[in-house]
Amino acid sequence: MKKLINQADNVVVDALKGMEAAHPDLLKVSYDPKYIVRADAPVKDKVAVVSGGGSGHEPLHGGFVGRGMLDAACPGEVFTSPTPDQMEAATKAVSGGKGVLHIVKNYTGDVLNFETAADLCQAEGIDVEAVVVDDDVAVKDSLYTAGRRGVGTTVLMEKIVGAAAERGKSLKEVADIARKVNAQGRSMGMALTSCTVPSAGKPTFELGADEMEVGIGIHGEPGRERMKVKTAREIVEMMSDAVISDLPYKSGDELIVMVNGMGGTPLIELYILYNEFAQVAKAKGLKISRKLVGNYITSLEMQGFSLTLLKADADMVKLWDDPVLTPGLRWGV
Amino acid sequence: MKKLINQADNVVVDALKGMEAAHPDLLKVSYDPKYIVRADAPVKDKVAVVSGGGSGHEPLHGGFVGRGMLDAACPGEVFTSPTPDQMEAATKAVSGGKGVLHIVKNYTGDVLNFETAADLCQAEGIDVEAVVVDDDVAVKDSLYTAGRRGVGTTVLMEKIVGAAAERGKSLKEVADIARKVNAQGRSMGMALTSCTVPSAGKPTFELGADEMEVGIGIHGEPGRERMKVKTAREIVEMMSDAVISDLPYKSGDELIVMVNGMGGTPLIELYILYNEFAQVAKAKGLKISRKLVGNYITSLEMQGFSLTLLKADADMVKLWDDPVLTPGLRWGV
Amino acid sequence: MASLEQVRAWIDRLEAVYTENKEYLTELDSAIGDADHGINMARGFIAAKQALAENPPADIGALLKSVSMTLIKTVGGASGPLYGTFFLKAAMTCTGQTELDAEGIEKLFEDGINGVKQRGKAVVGDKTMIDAWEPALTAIKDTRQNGASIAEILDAAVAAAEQGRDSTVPLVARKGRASYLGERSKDHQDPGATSTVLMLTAARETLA
Amino acid sequence: MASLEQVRAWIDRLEAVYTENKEYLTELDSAIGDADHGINMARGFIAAKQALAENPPADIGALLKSVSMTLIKTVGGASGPLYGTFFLKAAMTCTGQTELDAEGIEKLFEDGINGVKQRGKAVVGDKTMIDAWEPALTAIKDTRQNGASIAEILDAAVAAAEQGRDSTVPLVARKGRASYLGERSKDHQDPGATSTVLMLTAARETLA
Ligand SMILES: Nc1ncnc2c1ncn2[C@@H]1O[C@H](COP(=O)(O)OP(=O)(O)O)[C@@H](O)[C@H]1O
Ligand SMILES: Nc1ncnc2c1ncn2[C@@H]1O[C@H](COP(=O)(O)OP(=O)(O)O)[C@@H](O)[C@H]1O
Ligand SMILES: [Mg+2]
Ligand SMILES: [Mg+2]
Ligand SMILES: [Mg+2]
Ligand SMILES: [Mg+2]
Repeated sequence: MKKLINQADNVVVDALKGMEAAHPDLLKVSYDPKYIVRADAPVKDKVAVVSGGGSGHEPLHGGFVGRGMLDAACPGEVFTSPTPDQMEAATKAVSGGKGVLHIVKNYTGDVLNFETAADLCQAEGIDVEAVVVDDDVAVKDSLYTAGRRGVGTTVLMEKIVGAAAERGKSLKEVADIARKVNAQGRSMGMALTSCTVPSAGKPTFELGADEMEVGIGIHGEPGRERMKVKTAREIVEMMSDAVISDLPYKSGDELIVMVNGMGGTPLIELYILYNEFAQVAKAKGLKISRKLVGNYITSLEMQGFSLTLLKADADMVKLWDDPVLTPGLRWGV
Repeated sequence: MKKLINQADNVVVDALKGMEAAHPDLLKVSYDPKYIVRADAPVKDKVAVVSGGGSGHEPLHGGFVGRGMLDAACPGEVFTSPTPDQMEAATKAVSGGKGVLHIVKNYTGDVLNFETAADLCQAEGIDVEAVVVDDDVAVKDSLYTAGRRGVGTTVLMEKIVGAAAERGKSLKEVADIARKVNAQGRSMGMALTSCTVPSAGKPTFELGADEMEVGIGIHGEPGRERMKVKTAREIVEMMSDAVISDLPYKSGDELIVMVNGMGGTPLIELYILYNEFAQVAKAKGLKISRKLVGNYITSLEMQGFSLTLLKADADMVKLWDDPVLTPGLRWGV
Repeated sequence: MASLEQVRAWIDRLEAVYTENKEYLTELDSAIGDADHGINMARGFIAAKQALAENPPADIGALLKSVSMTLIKTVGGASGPLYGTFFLKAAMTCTGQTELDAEGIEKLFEDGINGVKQRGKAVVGDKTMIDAWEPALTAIKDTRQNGASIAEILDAAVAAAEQGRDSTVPLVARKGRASYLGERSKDHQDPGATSTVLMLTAARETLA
Repeated sequence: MASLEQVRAWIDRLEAVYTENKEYLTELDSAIGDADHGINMARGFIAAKQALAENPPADIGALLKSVSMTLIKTVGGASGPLYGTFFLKAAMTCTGQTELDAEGIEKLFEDGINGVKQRGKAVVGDKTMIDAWEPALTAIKDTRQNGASIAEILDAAVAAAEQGRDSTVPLVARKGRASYLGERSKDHQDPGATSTVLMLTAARETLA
């Protein structure tokens, strides 16, 4: 394992120190328990938006803390859900009296830990609502399983919901928007190479020199199918089919689209992939209103990408366009 | 070789199409010859800033086209200088009557091709000045060689000089600022893994499982020294020493700092590296006024990073803070 | 009777067991999860042992509560809240006690295991730690009713849990991270069921 | 005398030669450069040949000018402007001509090579294509003064260029991308000097 780190067990703390040093104007970092809050927290009379999850997906979530997006993020160990004490402390630190929304990616660990945190906060009189993101079409949805994983839609949700909160909407309104984003968002990912969890010291999985894993999770969880590598066009067509047919997205729909790198994918490739998706969208009559092309929800140094589509009405697009000022996403300021 | 591409020979065109599809509000793309110009080009009565170089370093240069930064970028084949016809056409397309500045990274090919382009443009009455960036301290400087390579300072120069042009400064003033940035900027890079040029099909160099290459160029050119991998702290200390002692940067200096990923380095590692540099800077009395942490001048999928320091006076910092609206860098709008 | 010291020895033993089996459990989790189960368990029990050393609790309830709080704060993931709940519920049945007889041991596991079931909502056959816990609970209750000793009870629990752990191999996961794999989760042993067997084995070695 | 057709055959031959040697030249450039020299040369001469086929020029000057323009537009890198300059300067000495005698051949190479030298500012010993061009030029002038034929002149040029190419191996590069390597550029043959030898060899095969 070659990584630009000091000690495998210290990567989360060392990276938090780097974020604190780099962005003192945008955020503050607590180390025990670990959480990041926006520099001006708590913001009075605003719903606070809190998220969190395992580390290794940067800029998600810490890089999205700031005006117009998250009030706080709780980083777990690499690929491991954070713990309730972090979430409780972060929630208290940002609570502005108008309630707190927890954005939770649908993994058993994240759900259970956020549940405990919500209980603890509610016991202390803070109004908490949780919204679970489960947008990964690679996973079969079923009442009898843990359901779908939460992936790319989380990024779009944090932006849109953060804007709604900034506009002064109530906790119920903000939570409703979050649920709508989740209902209308779908994603799928693929990988050319594995990631290596620092403390594990070796790649999570092995792929042959001509193989790819389609339907990969953001923690290197195996996907739908392992197959021979194909061209960017074939891969995008295959993944678009899976994502588009799931909701389904229909001709005339307006979309916010994200072509997201997994951490080790060069930008030149992400643009090649975006070009292929733009052609698919055109052929299907889908209108791309807004888009992100870059690394937003990653899986350490994994090479690969994910595609996220969100059916967005005019209100959602307005919230999307609202100013945002975070290390990872910035416009309008 | 596993890459998310269609055909090795088409990566540049396919990626250009992706950029055109993704950013029609910011830029326009010409395919024959290949160049990218800002959407509102030519801007009347403004010095135009043009750069270019081999592809594979995205977002440099095309991702920096837009208001407050570059007026045009000329992408060559992967790691190969673009040709004078591209530069000539781009220069004409953005010339607003106040002269055009060419920002050239110091590689024989880039320098020669830009020279020819400047001759062609001047013959047609366009006032062109060229500034060469040669900031890589890994390479010994000498009158008798090709000199130092142009690397990270290029990004900072494009931002600062773009702002100066936007403020309406004359070609001479803009060129003087560019030369000052180059004089006060220094960089050095390192790699944990090689990149693979798509048309070559195999890694440019091989590194052992416990080796790194220090002083690497952005085209996978071998560096100063191959050595055993060290910790982030040791690597940053070693590279900081080389960069700081070169100008030299002195206690009390105000800096713009870039910790730049080579394309395959996860953001969590870049923050770990930034933390180490912040500590070095503190110990040496260097003041970090502004910083970038992310992928700005890459080398395809190479894992590694580079460190760039720029001694910046108050005027430079003001230009840095001016609004910029490009795919790769955006603030103030 | 199991003394406060013995319960403390159980936790100390678990620290050693999970440290030894860190790679093995992580390996199992690589195949159908995210390669962290061993790391999570080792981190949690290193912290739990340390917390007990720093603030030695005066009774078994307080001890198990301390373990629970530490696990919840340090493990994360799915196993953190689940094992955390186990020790929390177990602690509540032992409040103020300094030794446990066979009935006490039964209650400890019964309440603990029921807590895990309620928390995770998994049932036998879902390919989770419940596949080890549930048969262990049945074995504990059956043997206890027949008047068995703590040693006999825990022998039976370990044997049943081992069978349950082995039964996870052919299953398709329906809960936890492995469920995302669908059919591809077959032919792999569940890491959580494996760590549960280790927990019971350590109990057998220390509590009886 | 070398006819317009022979000059055209030279360029067509170069297309074949650089396509055949694409990997070899790229390999040499991997060691001390950026792994593209063969790709660059092949791309340039495929385009140059095609341009001549699409618009067959009526004289040698026009033909060499077309080659120059195509190379400048398609090769890029350092070798594009350098070989582009070679053909541009060579073209200027042949304006309007449809055949070249020995003196014409001498002028073609003399002006071409001097163009490359002025453009790149390299001297013998810098480990560049000049290490092949310069001794070739000396050989061409020496043999021509002694009244040699075109065949004899080009034989001498090839032999001298080959020696020059081989002489680059032990050198430390002082120009071009290899110069960034300092001492580490030793013990490698310069790709540009190698492509220059190929250009002269093709000239010998077609112009005499
Ligand atoms: N709903 C559940 N109920 C009971 N056990 C579960 C449940 N979900 C997951 N598990 C157990 O947790 C184990 C995984 O733990 P761990 O790897 O530490 O957490 P994570 O899956 O969050 O990375 C699984 O092997 C399984 O036995
Ligand atoms: N200043 C120079 N003068 C003459 N030849 C040069 C000079 N710089 C480089 N070269 C030649 O160019 C060759 C490299 O060409 P190429 O690989 O196509 O361009 P690049 O170095 O831009 O990738 C070198 O091997 C060398 O012979
Ligand atoms: Mg986990
Ligand atoms: Mg090149
Ligand atoms: Mg796990
Ligand atoms: Mg080259």
